[in-house]
Amino acid sequence: MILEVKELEVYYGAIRALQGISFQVNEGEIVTLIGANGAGKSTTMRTVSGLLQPRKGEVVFQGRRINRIPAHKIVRLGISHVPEGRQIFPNLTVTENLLMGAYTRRDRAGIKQSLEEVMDRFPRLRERAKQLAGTLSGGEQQMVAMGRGLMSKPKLLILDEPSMGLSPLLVEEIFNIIKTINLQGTTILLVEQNAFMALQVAHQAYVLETGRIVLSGPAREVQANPQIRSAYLGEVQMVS
Amino acid sequence: MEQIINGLQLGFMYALIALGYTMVYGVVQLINFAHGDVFMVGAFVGYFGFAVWGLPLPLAIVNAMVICAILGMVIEKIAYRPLRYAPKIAALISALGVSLFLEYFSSLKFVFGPDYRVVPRPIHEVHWHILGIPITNIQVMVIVVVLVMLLLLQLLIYRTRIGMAMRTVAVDHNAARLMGVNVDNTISLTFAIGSAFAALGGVLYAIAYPQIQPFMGIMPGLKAFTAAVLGGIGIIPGAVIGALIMGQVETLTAAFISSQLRDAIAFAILILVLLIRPTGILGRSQTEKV
Amino acid sequence: MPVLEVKNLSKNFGGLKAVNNFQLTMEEGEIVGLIGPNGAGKTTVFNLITGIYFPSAGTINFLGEQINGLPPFRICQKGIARTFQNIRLFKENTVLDNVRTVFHPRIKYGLLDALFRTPRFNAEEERVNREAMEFLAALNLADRSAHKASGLPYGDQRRLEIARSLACRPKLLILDEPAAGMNPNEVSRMVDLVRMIKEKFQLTILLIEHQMGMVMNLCERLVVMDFGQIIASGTPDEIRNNQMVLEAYLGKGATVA
Amino acid sequence: GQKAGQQGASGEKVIKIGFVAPLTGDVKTFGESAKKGFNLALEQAGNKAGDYTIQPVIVDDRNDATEAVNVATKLINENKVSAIVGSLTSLTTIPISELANSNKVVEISGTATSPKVTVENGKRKDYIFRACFIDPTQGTVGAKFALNKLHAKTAAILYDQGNDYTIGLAKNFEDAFTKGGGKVLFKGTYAKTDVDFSAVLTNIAQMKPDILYLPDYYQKVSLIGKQARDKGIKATFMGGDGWDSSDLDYKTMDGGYFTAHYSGQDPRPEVQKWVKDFKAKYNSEPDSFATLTYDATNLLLNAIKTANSSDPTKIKDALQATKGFSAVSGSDISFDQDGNPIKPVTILQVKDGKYKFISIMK
Amino acid sequence: MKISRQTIMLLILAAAFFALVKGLQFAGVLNAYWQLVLDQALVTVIGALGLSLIYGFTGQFSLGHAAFYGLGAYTAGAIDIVYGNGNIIFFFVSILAGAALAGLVALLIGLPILRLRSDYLGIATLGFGIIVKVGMDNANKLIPVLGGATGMSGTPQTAHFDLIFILVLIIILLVRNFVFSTYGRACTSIREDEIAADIMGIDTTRFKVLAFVLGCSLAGLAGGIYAHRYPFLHPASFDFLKSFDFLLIVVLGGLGSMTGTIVTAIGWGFLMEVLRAVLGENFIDWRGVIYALILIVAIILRPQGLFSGKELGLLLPRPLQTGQGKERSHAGTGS
Ligand SMILES: Nc1ncnc2c1ncn2[C@@H]1O[C@H](COP(=O)(O)OP(=O)(O)OP(=O)(O)O)[C@@H](O)[C@H]1O
Ligand SMILES: Nc1ncnc2c1ncn2[C@@H]1O[C@H](COP(=O)(O)OP(=O)(O)OP(=O)(O)O)[C@@H](O)[C@H]1O
Ligand SMILES: CC(C)C[C@H](N)C(=O)O
Ligand SMILES: [Mg+2]
Ligand SMILES: [Mg+2]
Repeated sequence: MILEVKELEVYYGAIRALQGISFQVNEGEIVTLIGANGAGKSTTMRTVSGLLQPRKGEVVFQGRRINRIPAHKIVRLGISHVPEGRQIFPNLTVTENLLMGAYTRRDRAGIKQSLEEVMDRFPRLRERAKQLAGTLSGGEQQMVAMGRGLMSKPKLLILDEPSMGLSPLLVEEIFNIIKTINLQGTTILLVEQNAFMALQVAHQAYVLETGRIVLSGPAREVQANPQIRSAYLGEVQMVS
Repeated sequence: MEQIINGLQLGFMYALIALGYTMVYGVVQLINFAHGDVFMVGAFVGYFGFAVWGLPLPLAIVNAMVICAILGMVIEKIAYRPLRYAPKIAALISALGVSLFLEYFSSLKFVFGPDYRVVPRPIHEVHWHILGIPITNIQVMVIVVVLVMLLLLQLLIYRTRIGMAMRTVAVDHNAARLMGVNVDNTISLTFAIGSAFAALGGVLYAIAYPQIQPFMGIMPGLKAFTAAVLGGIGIIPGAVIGALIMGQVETLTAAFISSQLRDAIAFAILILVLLIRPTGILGRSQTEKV
Repeated sequence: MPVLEVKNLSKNFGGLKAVNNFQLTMEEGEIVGLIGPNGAGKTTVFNLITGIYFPSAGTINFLGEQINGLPPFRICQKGIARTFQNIRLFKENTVLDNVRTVFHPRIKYGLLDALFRTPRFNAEEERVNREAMEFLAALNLADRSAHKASGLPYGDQRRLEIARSLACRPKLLILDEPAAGMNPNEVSRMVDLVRMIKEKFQLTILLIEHQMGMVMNLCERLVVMDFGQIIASGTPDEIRNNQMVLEAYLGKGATVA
Repeated sequence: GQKAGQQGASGEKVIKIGFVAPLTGDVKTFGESAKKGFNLALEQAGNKAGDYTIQPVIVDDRNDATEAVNVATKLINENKVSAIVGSLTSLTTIPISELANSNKVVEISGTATSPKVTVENGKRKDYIFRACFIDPTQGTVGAKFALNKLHAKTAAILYDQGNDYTIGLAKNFEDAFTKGGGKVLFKGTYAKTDVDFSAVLTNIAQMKPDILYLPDYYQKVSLIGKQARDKGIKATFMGGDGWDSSDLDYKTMDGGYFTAHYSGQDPRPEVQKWVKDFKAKYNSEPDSFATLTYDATNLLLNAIKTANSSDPTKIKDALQATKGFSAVSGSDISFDQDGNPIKPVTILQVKDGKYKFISIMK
Repeated sequence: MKISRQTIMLLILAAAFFALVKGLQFAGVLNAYWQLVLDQALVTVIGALGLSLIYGFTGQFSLGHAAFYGLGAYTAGAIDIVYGNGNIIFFFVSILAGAALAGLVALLIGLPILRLRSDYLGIATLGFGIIVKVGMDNANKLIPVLGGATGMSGTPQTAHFDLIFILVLIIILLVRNFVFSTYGRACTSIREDEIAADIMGIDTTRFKVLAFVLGCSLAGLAGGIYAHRYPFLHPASFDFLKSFDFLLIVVLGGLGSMTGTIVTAIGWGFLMEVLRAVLGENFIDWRGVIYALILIVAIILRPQGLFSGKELGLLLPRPLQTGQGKERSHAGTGS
């Protein structure tokens, strides 16, 4: 078990966004959290990566309690969080954004190699290497954010809605990348609106509703759950 | 010709203050109104160093820079950090408060006192004629310091890890944290460097215009800030360009039109430049992507 | 007469041709989908139509009148309203005020009426309140009218954006990824919603969306862009089977939709 | 000041006197000096004038016109003073004089030199007096001295555009200098906050005037003087009473002349005693702010004694009738019809780190 | 015309305040000095409401407000000195002229510079303020009565509490009516998101200029009253530090809150004089220090300002009949 979250309660002011959430991520797995808008998925991710402090509960990473450690130190422990809404650095070039992802690393040669790998994975970014990231299109920005997350060679990669706003082709590609990274040994915690795709790549799944986990289990089982099918997978998928 | 030199001297003086101003703005987007007053404290500490305690000049300067760096960090911690996630204007008001505090506190008797102090020249002034242009060693010193500062800042911000960190903190604290950047330290360091530069500026200023008093920072601070805006605030070379323009405009107005109008014309030019380039001379256009 | 007629539209950013020789004609009552890979130039087309950017070349006619070169607020007043890819509400204002604000061009009292609260002011304000509440009710937001816009959940914010643009009383409504970040179930509700408002307010709709579930269901006609240019257009079925579109945009997963 | 002059608790008679000065803000130094003069005068008088015990009320105007009106209103209406000593600069003294005069409270300023302090639109404010000569007197005398004693032919003038004191001096110096056959080659200005004067000084250097007239306070002229010499200006510096401070940069200003109210080297016992007493109490040389405020306070105390009343109208009449009063800044003082003291102007020279007495001029 | 319950309550509150002041005057508690402080604070309320319109409601950062205050003061003062001489009619004529001139200048300067954004606009308006100050310093060269750097004295002292109070009340009502109308909504939408407002059909330039002109006119009006309450006008009273005073008031009161602006303007007006009274002669040097500390502490404790976007019920418009129960929405912010 690489990550364990226990009885997490998180507040925004007086609003209790998480009402006691527990889940586990095993090494080498892809674990997905799905749930409607505002269910608390991003809040959970932010708490794991140290951006938010829980009022109750704890976060344990590789056997070490990390929920009192500041975010910038958690990165060094090997957690990389690709936040929701492409929080890229608009005033930095694409390359600089990617290099920021390796901020905690010191191995120049290794960084260079990682940069090449990311550029290979997203050829569009190589084309735009010198463009300021702020002027990229939405989808291009999402690629920067993903690429940046990979640059730190994390043990646990947290992806918050990586497919948001991407073209179908890219969504597919993103999920392929997720699978590849996972196969190469990175554990992944994935939050997705696109529950359909997420459940296909994930090993384990947790379903969140208004700050609580209402269902969990192997992704296949969750996918097969009729309630989940109607609530999250929608009928639209079936139309054509 | 001589007037151009006069303008250059004034311009480089403004640049000395504007550089720190613009750097802090670039990272925290705060018009740090207290910058001019840290500059004043720097001038006083420098003065005490070489004129009262008898330190050699370089040591006096370093001493002033260190003390102001600490002062800058303390100010940030007490007055700005609690407001980091409040609306921008709140920190600006706090900065105004800090500025007034430094001015009035410094003029208390047991601090610096209200007196105007004459600053003895710690070095002999030497007049040179280079290619027929009269210039003094003090002017040369100021110019060299500004150019070195400019170079150092550029290197720091674009070539170092801490510079990268500063540039990311400038846009998004959380995203920077997720990259492993210690946001608090980065901002502290930014204030320390900015304040140390203000102190350096203060000491040189006191040598060039040898008189100091607790309210001396207001006008140079305002002018330097204006220069920074003129050049494009947050952009390091912009501060120097803006300052040089301000220096020229003021000097030429005083020399050939009327010194009564010098501030008026300087600010009129600022407004005109902004109308043509709304984010200053080197400022990037702010077209927001919708 | 076509509602919208875009001819030879181009926009360059420095050396980049974000939109290149774009054409589009829309008849009244149509729903047209604009799709294409990320960075293809779709949002830029919207920004050109709504006046945020000046075209580098080309013309845009709305109801037979040339509108390119007009400032955005005039274009809106002529009857084009839009939503934004990244939500842009008047955050600190109430939900109701977000909607009431856009009534402004059609309000029939003057500054003096407002300053002195004349009967005309009172009557007109009452009308505005009533109608604004109707828009909110249509989008299921009536019970949120007194909340701060920024306090709404994401989905509500998307719908408030739509309510606000409807209150502009547009002929042409432009939606930039209205279903972004929604799960399939929510997407299908958005489809119903768009259908409903189209009927209710007699709109012509131009839509950008990456959720194929939405586009294919809703649109009668699709235009596909890549690298600033139109690479295909036609009915959803034609597009689904277009080899170029499959390669550039849909990918193999297209079978899903 | 209607109910002024109440009986004190113990039955003795009390008169309240207000003192206004800039005790905070950027000219706080001036105010502090003046306050020393005021306090020393009261102390030496044993806090008494005639039968009256003096109750001072000291307030700060921060050298700000709005604040000046506030504190004057406070002194007059809340503290109910009979008379006010102050303020220092004309900027704040003019508004105070308006209020004092219309409320029939006596005001005497030690240092406010603008004619407008006592006369507005040709009308004398009856209750207002001062202990210093006005700008026209000083400027004119300075010009005469330059022409007649220094045999100067040309002059340049540099003054603060925002300070009526320097404006007044500059204007009157220019008028008198031109009338007397001299030529003013250049008249330039700067702002209070300026520190770099190189542009104008470069222009002046090329004109080679005999005199550079610098009618500002000691700090400013020290700074300008330094830069002027750096620019190679050889002219003789001249100025006004604003120079009179031990904080003047004697080295830079060496050889310069200025018009002053008195000379510290004047052997008159009043002067020597004053300098000695001041040194004994404050351990520093008195400057002109202290001296003139001291004189102003003494003039007022003298009038209260003469009138032996706390009624401002009677005090005012007694002040106006002052005859042969021996002050530090003049031995035989009386007031003209505008409330200005009639006394000679002293010319001093800055020489070898000291002020050298040169002459007395009418 | 129906007068809303809010308006009536507001008038009652105003009458109560008025009666209180009169009572204190009568009891001799409120002497001429504290009366002056109160009057000055009320004048500041008008000017601060002006900046509140510009910055608090429309989001246009102005650091040059005192320039318009000064323009109004000089205009009104000069007109009354030259033509009026203390006649009450000329009081009104001259203060309106002051407001009008300030508004006109605001229009001329606002049209070009309101295109600038946030800090750039701030610095441009600051620069404009400095230009006006230089103009005032030299105004006597064109119009001798203005006095230039030596100040202008002798303005008729026509203004007194009753008059000022009524003017303040009228201004509060007018500003409230403006804010809670389609004009106010247009202004706040610009504050929130200028691009979105533009695209939603709001002529942003027009409203930015409108708010700026109205706000600056209020500053001019306040200046005119000031000139009739203080016998001496000096350019130094209208420099950029004075502009900061207005800014402090509007921010500490809470952006987008009239209540906050009014309360803070009055409190701030008293602060310096209360400090004077408390510190006495011996600690007066500490006044500036304590003032600065209060400022820092206040903003740290309440970064959103005293009333951030909230209004006293009395300043709200009539509740809406939305069929959704009690509706208290208004142009400021939601509940
Ligand atoms: N900064 C904040 N301040 C106050 N409330 C917040 C904040 N961020 C989130 N919330 C609230 O916390 C709850 C959980 O939000 P969260 O962003 O974690 O949801 P989510 O599941 O990630 O939804 P989405 O699909 O929209 O990203 C929501 O009710 C939201 O309104
Ligand atoms: N203001 C700008 N300056 C420079 N380049 C820009 C600007 N706006 C857009 N671009 C570029 O134009 C291209 C088209 O962008 P646009 O936002 O229109 O894409 P899009 O089709 O909407 O993509 P997405 O589906 O990801 O939103 C992109 O490459 C983008 O980088
Ligand atoms: C010397 C100063 C304190 C005052 C000066 N005489 C004035 O009237 O302004
Ligand atoms: Mg989320
Ligand atoms: Mg787009």
